[in-house]
Amino acid sequence: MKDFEYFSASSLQEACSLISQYKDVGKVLAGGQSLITLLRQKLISPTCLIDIKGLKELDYIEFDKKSGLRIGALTTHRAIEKSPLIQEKYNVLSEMEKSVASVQTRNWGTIGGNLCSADPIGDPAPSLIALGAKLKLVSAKGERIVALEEFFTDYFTTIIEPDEILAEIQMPPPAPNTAVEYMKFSTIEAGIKIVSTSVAITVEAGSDVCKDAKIVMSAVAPIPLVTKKAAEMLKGKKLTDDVIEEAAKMAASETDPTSDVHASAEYRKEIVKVLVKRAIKKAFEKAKKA
Amino acid sequence: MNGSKKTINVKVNGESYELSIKPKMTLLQLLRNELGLTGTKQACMDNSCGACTVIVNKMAVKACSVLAMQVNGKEVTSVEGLASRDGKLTPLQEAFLEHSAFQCGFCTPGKLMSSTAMLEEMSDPTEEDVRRDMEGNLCRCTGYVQYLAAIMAVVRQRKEGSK
Amino acid sequence: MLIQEKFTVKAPIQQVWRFIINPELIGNCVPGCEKIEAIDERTYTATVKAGVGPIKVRFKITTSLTQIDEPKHIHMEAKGADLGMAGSFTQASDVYLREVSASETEVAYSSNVTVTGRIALFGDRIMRAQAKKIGEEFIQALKEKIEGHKET
Amino acid sequence: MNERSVVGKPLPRVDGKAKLTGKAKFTTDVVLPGMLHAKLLRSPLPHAKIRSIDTSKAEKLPGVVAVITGKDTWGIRYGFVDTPNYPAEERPIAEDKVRFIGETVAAVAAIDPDTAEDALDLIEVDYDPLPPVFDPVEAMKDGAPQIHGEITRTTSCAWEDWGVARKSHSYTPVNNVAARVLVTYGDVEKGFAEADYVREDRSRSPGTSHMAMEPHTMVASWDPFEQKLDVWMNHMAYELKRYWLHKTLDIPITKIRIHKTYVGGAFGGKAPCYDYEVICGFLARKLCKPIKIELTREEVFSSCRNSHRFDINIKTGVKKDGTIVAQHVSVIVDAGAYKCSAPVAMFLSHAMCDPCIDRKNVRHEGVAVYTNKNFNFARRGHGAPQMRLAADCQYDQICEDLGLDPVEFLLKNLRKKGDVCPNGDRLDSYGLPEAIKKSAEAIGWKEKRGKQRDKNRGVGIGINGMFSGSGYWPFACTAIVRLNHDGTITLIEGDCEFGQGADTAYSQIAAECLGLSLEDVTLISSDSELCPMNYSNFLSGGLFVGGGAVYNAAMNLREKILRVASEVMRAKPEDIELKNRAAFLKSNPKRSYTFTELMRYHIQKHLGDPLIGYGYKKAVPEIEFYPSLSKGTGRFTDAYGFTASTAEVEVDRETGRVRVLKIVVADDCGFEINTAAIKGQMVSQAVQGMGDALFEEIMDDEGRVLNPNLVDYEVPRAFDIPEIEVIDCSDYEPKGPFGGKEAGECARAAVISAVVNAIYDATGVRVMRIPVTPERMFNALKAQGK
Repeated sequence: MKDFEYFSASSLQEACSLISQYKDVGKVLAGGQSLITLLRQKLISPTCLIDIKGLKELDYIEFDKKSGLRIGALTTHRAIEKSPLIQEKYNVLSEMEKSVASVQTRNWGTIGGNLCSADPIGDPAPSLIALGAKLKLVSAKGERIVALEEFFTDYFTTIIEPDEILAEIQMPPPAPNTAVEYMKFSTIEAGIKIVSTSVAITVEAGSDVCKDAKIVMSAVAPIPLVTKKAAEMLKGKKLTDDVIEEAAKMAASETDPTSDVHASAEYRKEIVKVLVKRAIKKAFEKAKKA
Repeated sequence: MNGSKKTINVKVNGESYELSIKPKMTLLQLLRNELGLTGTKQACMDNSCGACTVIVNKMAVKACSVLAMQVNGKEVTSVEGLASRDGKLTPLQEAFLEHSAFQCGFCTPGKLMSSTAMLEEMSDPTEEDVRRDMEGNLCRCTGYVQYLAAIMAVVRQRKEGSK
Repeated sequence: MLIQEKFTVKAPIQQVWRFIINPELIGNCVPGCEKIEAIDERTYTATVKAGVGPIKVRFKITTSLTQIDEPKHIHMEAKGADLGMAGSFTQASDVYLREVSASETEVAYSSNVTVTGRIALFGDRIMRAQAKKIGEEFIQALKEKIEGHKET
Repeated sequence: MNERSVVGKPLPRVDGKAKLTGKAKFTTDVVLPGMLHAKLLRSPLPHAKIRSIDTSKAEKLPGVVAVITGKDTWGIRYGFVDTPNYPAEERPIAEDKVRFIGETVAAVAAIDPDTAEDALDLIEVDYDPLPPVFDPVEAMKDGAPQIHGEITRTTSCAWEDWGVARKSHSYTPVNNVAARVLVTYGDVEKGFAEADYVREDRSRSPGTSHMAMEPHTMVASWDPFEQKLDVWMNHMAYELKRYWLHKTLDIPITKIRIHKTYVGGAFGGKAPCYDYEVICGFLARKLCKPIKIELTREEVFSSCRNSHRFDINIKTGVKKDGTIVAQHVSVIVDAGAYKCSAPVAMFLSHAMCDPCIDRKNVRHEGVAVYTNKNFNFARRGHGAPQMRLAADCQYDQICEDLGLDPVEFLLKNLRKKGDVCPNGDRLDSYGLPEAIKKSAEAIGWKEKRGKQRDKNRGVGIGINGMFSGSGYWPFACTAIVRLNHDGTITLIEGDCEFGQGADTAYSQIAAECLGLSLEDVTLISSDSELCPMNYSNFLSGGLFVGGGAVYNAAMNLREKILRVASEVMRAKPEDIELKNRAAFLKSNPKRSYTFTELMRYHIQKHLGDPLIGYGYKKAVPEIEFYPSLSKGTGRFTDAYGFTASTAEVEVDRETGRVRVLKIVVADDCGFEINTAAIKGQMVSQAVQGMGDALFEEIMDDEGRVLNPNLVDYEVPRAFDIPEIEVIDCSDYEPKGPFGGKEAGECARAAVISAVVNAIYDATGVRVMRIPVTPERMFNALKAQGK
């Protein structure tokens, strides 16, 4: 590991000022669960780190019936997983968090750090996108809100500016007659994801008709992939097995995966079909009861 | 100067230390190289094996992926801090011994720290909870069965004790 | 890592050939290419910026055209090293041209890339994806340049 | 001694408290004053000439103490196999040529690891790439790139040193063939002619990592005044390592001391001599400073030994009733850049088959081929897992073809207790029939086999046999048992504790022999200066040979104590019993003398002799030298361990993912010295075998390892393990200590076959290439329209 200068920010304001000062040579340390490995491998060698992990003001989970859920960016994965509030209202997030790395990583790693590292196999992004998450980005100059769906641009790359900090993740209140399901596929249980998907289904109350749908997949493109056609096709339809199967096939056709040691591109597409199908079915069943 | 030393205050296994360290030092290096607490092991270098697990403020974390600077003002427990100084093992250590829950012993400190933190956090975990929570601790020797049994024995023991 | 692609360009084979044999022209199609210098008729050097997210590398690349069978085939060997010493790569490529019609040429290339050093640590998953992305951008640029060239 | 109070019990391990409190010293924990750290520069190319190496920039980096290259270590050779026919060809640092990605080309010693690593970036190597070859079949073709020129031994070879009369001769490998083996017995052609049914299949096993938790590490310190090298290292038997350090560094063998450290897992991967070990010793002596080399996990995957890649073609002829009458096996081993143990692995793939099944007429041929890839060594089974995959899966298919039951088929073709194998090994203990029956029963074979395909579930069976040490060099052990003032004993023996439980088992053996409790044993082990000669602990010889030596030593002391007691008590030795640090009359237990009293008496009366027992044991007493690796003749081992394993799996047909529901391991390891440790060994192998069957594989692209880390090379974790049932099918082995024999290696192979066969039962699709990853299964299901 190369030497670097280290700053620990004591407030968000200080963090913003530090980061605007060192934006060209510094990196923000939010939890460091992937950053420190990169530093050790000398794949990146910033001259300074700005540690924001200790910022209590960005560590919270709050809910309001009207505005929905707000999660501070420095909330740990474990806190989200164990939050009774989230288990009750956004259970998919709690379930999804169980798939994030290991307990040790979830104890120290933060949701904001995870999103900003923008690993396309990351667990949280698909579910958060399916829940309609927005992000609050702040800098010394001000703040802006962006949809998580628009956040990622490429492998490990986001629209965040060098002087910005991700401060908060916001989600609308749970929609009625809606369920969100997260499913992943890996060789070993805690293994690297070959494919994962999060599906949100809203049904017309008391019917089998899909009112709204969102299908997000990871590990099949440089960024979490939101299907256009597949979700659109479901809308207004009765969700029979045939329709669901058709949508899953469509989702697979929208992916552009690559081959690697874990799976070939072709196989990933096959798994997308199965996983999306299963996730839609499960979300649909739950949405009918929701 | 870039990389110049900084001072931290940290409590390790009950002892308070004021240390001057380079910012790039990881918590693992702090324990092993600065404090000579070599019970905490390094086995993967990329946050995937759990051999370096220690407890920071009651939470199990991987010491290879935390900077020493980040534990400034915090309490760290490593495997050396489990048994009492006069040689009394914790119930978990006793159970590991009784169930032959380890072989080569290289991942054992990490497993002990993870399971110690888990049993602090969860009062009555099921076997599935235990298995899931121990996912982050790789073991090549034991095949996991005997050490999961050891943890479950402590869970049962505790339940019976509280009755 | 073997990369194979095949695509057609709407231009006569001779025009495509003249383009790909010219380091300046072809170099400008390589994403991230900063500067190209010819050492001799068959050898040139280039500096190419690449990277994934926060990881950035600048390769100094030397390419030699070791076999030229006008207008059908070129064999190239390239070696590149990161100026920041994060790693290096070697690449052996064959480009084949085939006349589809008087105004259309099929370009087939196969390239064997070996990446070494720390950047290889980054993993097979990302390396392949990056190679694919660079390839796609390259083809896009090549088509635009040749086909655009024809119109002017 | 009929009632056993210490052996045969699940006693807590003697290394337990140290390992549970962080006090246990591993090599990685060794820190010496003034210690430097060394890092190795690895070749980025699979095959290239080294034109020149410029180390000047690296040497100038502040903190760098020395940089060495192949020029410094030119001519040094070593290798696991170092025989007159196959002289050693490994070298610590590449000289004029690199042969695989990851080969060491230079080493830097510096004040800290980061500086050493930074300096690696500053070494400039000018390579001239040569065409590489990665596929063994391609490598054998005329005109393929030749990986080795003439192989010349610069010193005497290892076998010469141990008394083989022939001298090693230089040779030039032709068509990259590193070694061949041909074992035949019976009349194979006649056998096939008599067969009613003949089947031919191919199987493939990949390279896998031992993945011991402690990455390979060594610390060496040179004392310039004593001209002595002190070493702390990862090993499985110090004699082997010390021999190679002595040989490669030309230091007298007694001037090298390997100190005891606990070793963080081995599984075979830490037995052979490594480049970094020679370099570590070399640098320590050159710089007169302690040197530590800790390899990274990536280096462990890319530059340390992995398991052997095997392609096997197997042809078996059977009678209608399933009786095997002939077998022809052709093995191609992709050896990698250096042969290491490839000649042994090919031979063992045959040798482990013979005690299991009587195949009557056999031709087993093998070829190990050099390729431009990392090279290999034994991993828990050494050739047997690869061979069992081929054989057990083919037997399973033959049964399917002929409508036979695989369990019945195996039972029909087994050898019998007391049988003598074609090479002369006698099966004095043979628990395999019972293991097969019990493992089948435990998985519910009768109710389940062939009856659950509609539920995508199936069961399968696999078997294996494994030696208990063999004639590799002397492969003998010695132990000393000292009687102490207070009547306790100090056991001194050399075996290394790498997790298998040697320290505990041997202490139990010694205690039992002398009527003591485990707490009465002080152990000195695994130190080359303090302990007597010790070649065991690999080749599965630990308990049988090393433990056997301990048994003999303790019994030797027992005899001595009984003799003194008989003198003092004026009774016959057979009328005296030893218990609780005392000798007493069986007929009148009140009449007793403590060991302390007996020792004092003996010192006074017998010239100061304080009563020390010593004992030794050789793996195969009847043979003078070694079995022929290339012809497979000669005695091989004195006892085999056996396993039968069954498994139940469920296959997700949509994705191809296989879930193992249950694994049964029924093992005959002779008498179980420590029952908890034996269970640990069996569970361990069940889980490793499952990983092998389903997902472990080192993948490479043109010789570059693509998954050299624990994220991309996946091994089973806590949540992946199925229900595991271990059944004790021990058959008393008369030659083993208390009847014990091999326990640590046999089961893994049987588990792999059991899982792969269960997949067939669940799906009707035969996959004989492991690992059966979800994608491979998916494609196989698709290809066969299922």
